[in-house]
Amino acid sequence: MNEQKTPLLEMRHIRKNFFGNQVLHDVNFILHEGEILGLVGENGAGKSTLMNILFAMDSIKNTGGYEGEMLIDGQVVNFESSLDALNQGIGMVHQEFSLIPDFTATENIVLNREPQKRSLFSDLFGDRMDVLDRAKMDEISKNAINRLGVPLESDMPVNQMPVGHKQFTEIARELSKDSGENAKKIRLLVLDEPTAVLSEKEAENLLTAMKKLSSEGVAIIFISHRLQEIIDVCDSIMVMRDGKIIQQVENKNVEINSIANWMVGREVAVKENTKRAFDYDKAPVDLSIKHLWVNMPGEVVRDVNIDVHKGEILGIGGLAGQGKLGIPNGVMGLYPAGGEVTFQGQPLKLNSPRFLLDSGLAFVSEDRRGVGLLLDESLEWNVSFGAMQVRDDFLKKFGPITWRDQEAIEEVTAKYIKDLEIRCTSSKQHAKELSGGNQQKICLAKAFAMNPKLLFVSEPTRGIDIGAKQLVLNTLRKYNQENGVTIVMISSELEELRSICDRIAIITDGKVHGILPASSPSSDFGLLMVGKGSDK
Amino acid sequence: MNRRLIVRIVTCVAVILLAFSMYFIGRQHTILVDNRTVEGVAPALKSIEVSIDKQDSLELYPRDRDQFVVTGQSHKLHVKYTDSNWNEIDKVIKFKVPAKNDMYIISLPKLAMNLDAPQSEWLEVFKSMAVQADQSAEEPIVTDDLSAMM
Amino acid sequence: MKNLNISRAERLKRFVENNTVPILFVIICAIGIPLSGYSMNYLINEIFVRLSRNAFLILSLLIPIMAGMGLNFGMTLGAMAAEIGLIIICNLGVVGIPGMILAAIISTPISIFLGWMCGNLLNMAKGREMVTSYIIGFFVNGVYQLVVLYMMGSIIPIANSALVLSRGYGIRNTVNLTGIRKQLDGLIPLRIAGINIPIATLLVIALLCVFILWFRKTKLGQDMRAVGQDMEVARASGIKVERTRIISIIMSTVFAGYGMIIYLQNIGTLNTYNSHTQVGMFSIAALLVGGASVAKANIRNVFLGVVLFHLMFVISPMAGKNLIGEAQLGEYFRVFVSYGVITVSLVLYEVRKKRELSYEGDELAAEQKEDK
Amino acid sequence: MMNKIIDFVHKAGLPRIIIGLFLFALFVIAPFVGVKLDISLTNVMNRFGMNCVMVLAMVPMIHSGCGLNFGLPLGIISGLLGATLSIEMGFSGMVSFLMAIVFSTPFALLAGYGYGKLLNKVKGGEMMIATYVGFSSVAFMCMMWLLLPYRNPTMVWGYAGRGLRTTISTEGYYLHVLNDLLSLKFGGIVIPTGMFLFFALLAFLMWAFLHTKTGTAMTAVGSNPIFAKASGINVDAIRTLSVIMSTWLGAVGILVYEQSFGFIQLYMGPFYMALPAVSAILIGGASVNKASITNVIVGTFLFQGILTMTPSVMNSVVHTDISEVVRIIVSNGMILYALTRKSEVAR
Repeated sequence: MNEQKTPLLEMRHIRKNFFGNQVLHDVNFILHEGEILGLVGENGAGKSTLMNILFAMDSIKNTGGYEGEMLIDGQVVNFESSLDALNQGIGMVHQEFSLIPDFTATENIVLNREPQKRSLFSDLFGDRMDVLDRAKMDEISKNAINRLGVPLESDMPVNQMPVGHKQFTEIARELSKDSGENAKKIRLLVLDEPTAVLSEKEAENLLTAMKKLSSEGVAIIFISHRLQEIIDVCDSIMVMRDGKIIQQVENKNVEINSIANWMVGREVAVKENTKRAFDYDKAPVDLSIKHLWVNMPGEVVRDVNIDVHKGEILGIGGLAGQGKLGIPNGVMGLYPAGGEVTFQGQPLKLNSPRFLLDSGLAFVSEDRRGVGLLLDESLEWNVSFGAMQVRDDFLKKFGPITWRDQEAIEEVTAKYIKDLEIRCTSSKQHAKELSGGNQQKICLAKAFAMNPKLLFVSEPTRGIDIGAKQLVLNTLRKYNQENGVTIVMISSELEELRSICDRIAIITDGKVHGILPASSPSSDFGLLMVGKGSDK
Repeated sequence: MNRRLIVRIVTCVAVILLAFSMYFIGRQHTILVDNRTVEGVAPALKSIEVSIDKQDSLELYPRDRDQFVVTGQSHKLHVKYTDSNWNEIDKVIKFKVPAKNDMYIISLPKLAMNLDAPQSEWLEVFKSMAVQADQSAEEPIVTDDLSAMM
Repeated sequence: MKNLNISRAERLKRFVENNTVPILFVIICAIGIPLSGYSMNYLINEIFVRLSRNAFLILSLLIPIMAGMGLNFGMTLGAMAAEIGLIIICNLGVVGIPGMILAAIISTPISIFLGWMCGNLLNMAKGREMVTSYIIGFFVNGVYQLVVLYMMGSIIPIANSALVLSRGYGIRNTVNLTGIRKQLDGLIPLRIAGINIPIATLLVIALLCVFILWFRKTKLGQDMRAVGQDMEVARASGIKVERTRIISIIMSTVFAGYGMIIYLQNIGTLNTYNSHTQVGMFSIAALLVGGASVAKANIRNVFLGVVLFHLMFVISPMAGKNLIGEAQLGEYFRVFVSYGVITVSLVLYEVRKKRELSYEGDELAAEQKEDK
Repeated sequence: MMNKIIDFVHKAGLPRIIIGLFLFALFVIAPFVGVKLDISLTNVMNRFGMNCVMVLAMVPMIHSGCGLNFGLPLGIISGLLGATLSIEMGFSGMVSFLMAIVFSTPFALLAGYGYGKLLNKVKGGEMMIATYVGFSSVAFMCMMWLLLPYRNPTMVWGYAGRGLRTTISTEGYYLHVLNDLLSLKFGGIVIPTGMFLFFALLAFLMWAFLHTKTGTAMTAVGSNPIFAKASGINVDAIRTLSVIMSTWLGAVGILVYEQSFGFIQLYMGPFYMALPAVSAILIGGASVNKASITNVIVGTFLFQGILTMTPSVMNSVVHTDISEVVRIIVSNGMILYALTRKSEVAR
């Protein structure tokens, strides 16, 4: 890199906390013109927060802004809104497409920046009565597409395009933003996992396009989990973990293994005394999953084979979007699924939540508010509902009619409030009034009340504070030890899995990529997560 | 921006002017033509043919009264009669009616006295009393939304 | 992408699937016309009358559909504004084309205000715009009655005593619009083979069609389409979503008002308290009969809809009478069909929406099965 | 103190308090403008009794998350079929009323089942479709009333000998069978005890149902359908059940209404019957997805109270009957308020 030049972008001592939760610690980095910077890190490492700061997103402003300085061309900048960032020639392509389905590529590329011609009514009713200048629109979009150097038909509606072309449309839109009157030329492009949805050929096209742009002087921040691509295309690589920059190196002789290591390696080793030796030979297979596929949007499961032994805690990890969440949701019948699943020797009927619950399976969903709770009902209802419907608990007969047994409900709720240290004013309180951690405990209580033989727990610590996290994990561990209940825990946080699980399966691309004992070094898991390493 | 403001003001004014002009152009008046003797002033004409604007002419005999329905304020009254001196008179007289009143009455005998007299001599506002006659025929108010459909 | 080489039978099936409602109506009319015993001449005449009477009203529905707000049941608001305009010109004694123009000018600010209010309320009820706009229609009808039945003649002076109820205030149940009756229809008279063609009215309708076509090419039109397809994407790109939606409702309301004036000049009498209530329902039914859906409608749907729906409307009483000697039955039948067609269209729309949502998933599942 | 008031206002909801105060003011003014309170009270109670079962019919569907039952006319039609069949058979008195319920039940179950299945197909758009299902069924039955082979001369058009009349008197059949049952008189005030008892019975059954296992499931489906699905509940079946219950209650509701009103209104009669019931329960404090028996009682009382008191008081004060307009504005305003509330849109 040309070190003499003023860097295009420099971030100095950037810190950010969300409600006391420090997500960025003193981040410093420099980006030069035309440089491609690969940004890698696990989910929650702080990549998106950093990018949100760069773009002055509302989510940053509304939570108290950030500390530190951001310099562009050596000048300290303070963006008020993402529009300011745009005017400085910074563009971003998000992971989710932001396209209007029935519009053509051109219409999407110039969306809300259409060149216009004045019309008869413009003066009377304002600028919005201007007529679109189709010829200019085409010109802009063709220019942007040419710069990208990809075969993209500008007049094809987006909803008829293959996924890759949608991605190109998005990028072309960012590129075209320098055609505005007061916008500077696009100099920095942030691509957030652009290749995740692309086929190999399309991804190759994209990488070529990126190199082309870089040669024209456009700097690119390339966020990806595909480390090979990072090594192929980037000038330098930056690895983030836990809100810190772990490594920033030039891309010379860097190996995938070391990147993976940087990504997941923790300074603090797992306390060995919490480990237990699980005897797999004595424990029979409890749940056997074969060729499972699940159609859960964003978490598609393709072909999962896994055996869960009785009494163990099995961890399922992996990066977001790889399908780990699809497994419990599919097995428990919340999303269409297929394959063979047997539980204690009995084949399970998929897609029928009732049957699965009757068989003694229970599920604590990752979507607490959407799936896990009746937000507008009392804690009593939330705790007792599942058991009442599935196991006919908390009911009393009154002639031919079965009533709710209010006393039994109150009793069991009180018990769990005490056991799990749920903080609430009374058991009549509505679930929506509780904090995230306490809501999570209610979800656990609901599952426990059903006396399950096997419990799926999905992302049990997502969005709750550290104290509550530890309590939830301890509770699970205790429940497993005391009642001998098999637990399958799905989590994005590897360390969390390592701290309580016996084995951990890593899911990549909708398949089990490997199963390792929890005591294996974290770098091994890291490799599995990014798609490297052996299939056992 | 300035140009825009001007265009908007001009349009607003134009619309308001249009509304007013529509009011004056479309204002409907009933003009009664009357051939009754005005006691002590003017005797009724034996026979008179009148028309207003381009409408079909009416022939009025003494004690006759008829009406023209016109829109707008400036009109031409065309009278054709034979006066007491056996002169054939055929004349077009222009007159104006203010927009605010519905009905006006033209007294032809008074007009015949002096064809060149100002219109105030023979034209006056007519206050109607007969309009409320159809009270008994009033139907009940139906606010029920369904009757329209049946 | 894949549908490049589909068979002819497949294509026919798809055509029928996409045009179920119009095809059904063609069949109803084909059966009904001989049964009714009406002459072709009479029917064609009637179609022209209905076309000139209703097309403008129905066209006013297109803009909110473009903006993704569904069928604007709130178009009755515009109709009420127009009726107030007409009552005022009757009171002022203004007649003819000037009277219609004046009524339109008076109705415009009222329509804009009501449309603005309606748009704001609909923004508060995203996802249930239709039922909300439907209730807004009822609500404003109450306010309209308060104004017309109790305030006119007492608080608002009404000089023309022929308009006022004998009790001294409130407008009569029916207002005679002799002053503007068929004024527009008869402006440029044309008669071909015994069929009256209201050229002037059709010209006005054509003007609105041209406007709508042109409007789709404006920035605002493009924004509306974007908002209609995906509110969030539109918002992310900086389009003022709420404002755009409000404007679409205001435009619809104003046009509905003008449409109502055209409608009433053809009818010739104003049923003060219920002319507007059915206008929304019949316009929507006609549009849907023309093959439009809640999410998609174009000018072709409007004209096809008017022709088919009103043909059914004209023939069904006579057909009912000739079939089982009961004209009343035919009248009930057409009411049933009007409501039925709206119901069916709404159901189809919801079902299709759901099917589209699950479509991608189904495809994926199938793919995975193939893999194994 | 102030906090308590604010708390109360918050709990009861501003519209309810305004309407309550308005009704209270009407009652206070009434004696001063020469309106007899005893007659007014009798009227209010009577209309309360007439309408509350139909308002109760809203509860199951709201509970299961199907929204406001704008399709109530479907239930009403089942009731009308029962009523006309009972009269056709010539039953009289209480038997006639009970037989009407018996006859209407299969229709209500069948119609409710189909209606429920349909609503399951259109989740999210229930209310608009419910409205039009109601309208279409009314229009369809208009044809049926003409065509069905009824013979009883009190019901069919005299001149044609066939086709039911638009209004049929219930006199001689089941007029006032509930009103007069055990009715009490205090001075000028007449309490229609039988009607109240009948409502109380139905309300108790509803309350009891909501406390059973299935009833609990129904509430959960309305509160969070995904939660219910994850808890192993057949969401569609529960929703269908709730629609059937609503439809049946609608059928019984119209029969209670007719026995007090004195006439069966056929043809377009049931057309707009859903709106008063919907707004009554909303006035009572229900929302698009939450309702209780208390909401039914409070709402029906407030709504019918205003409907009864406004014309009499207004007539005496300003010699103008604006009650119809007040009804339209209040009832639709209330529905609008419920539809546009932020908290409910968020779901």
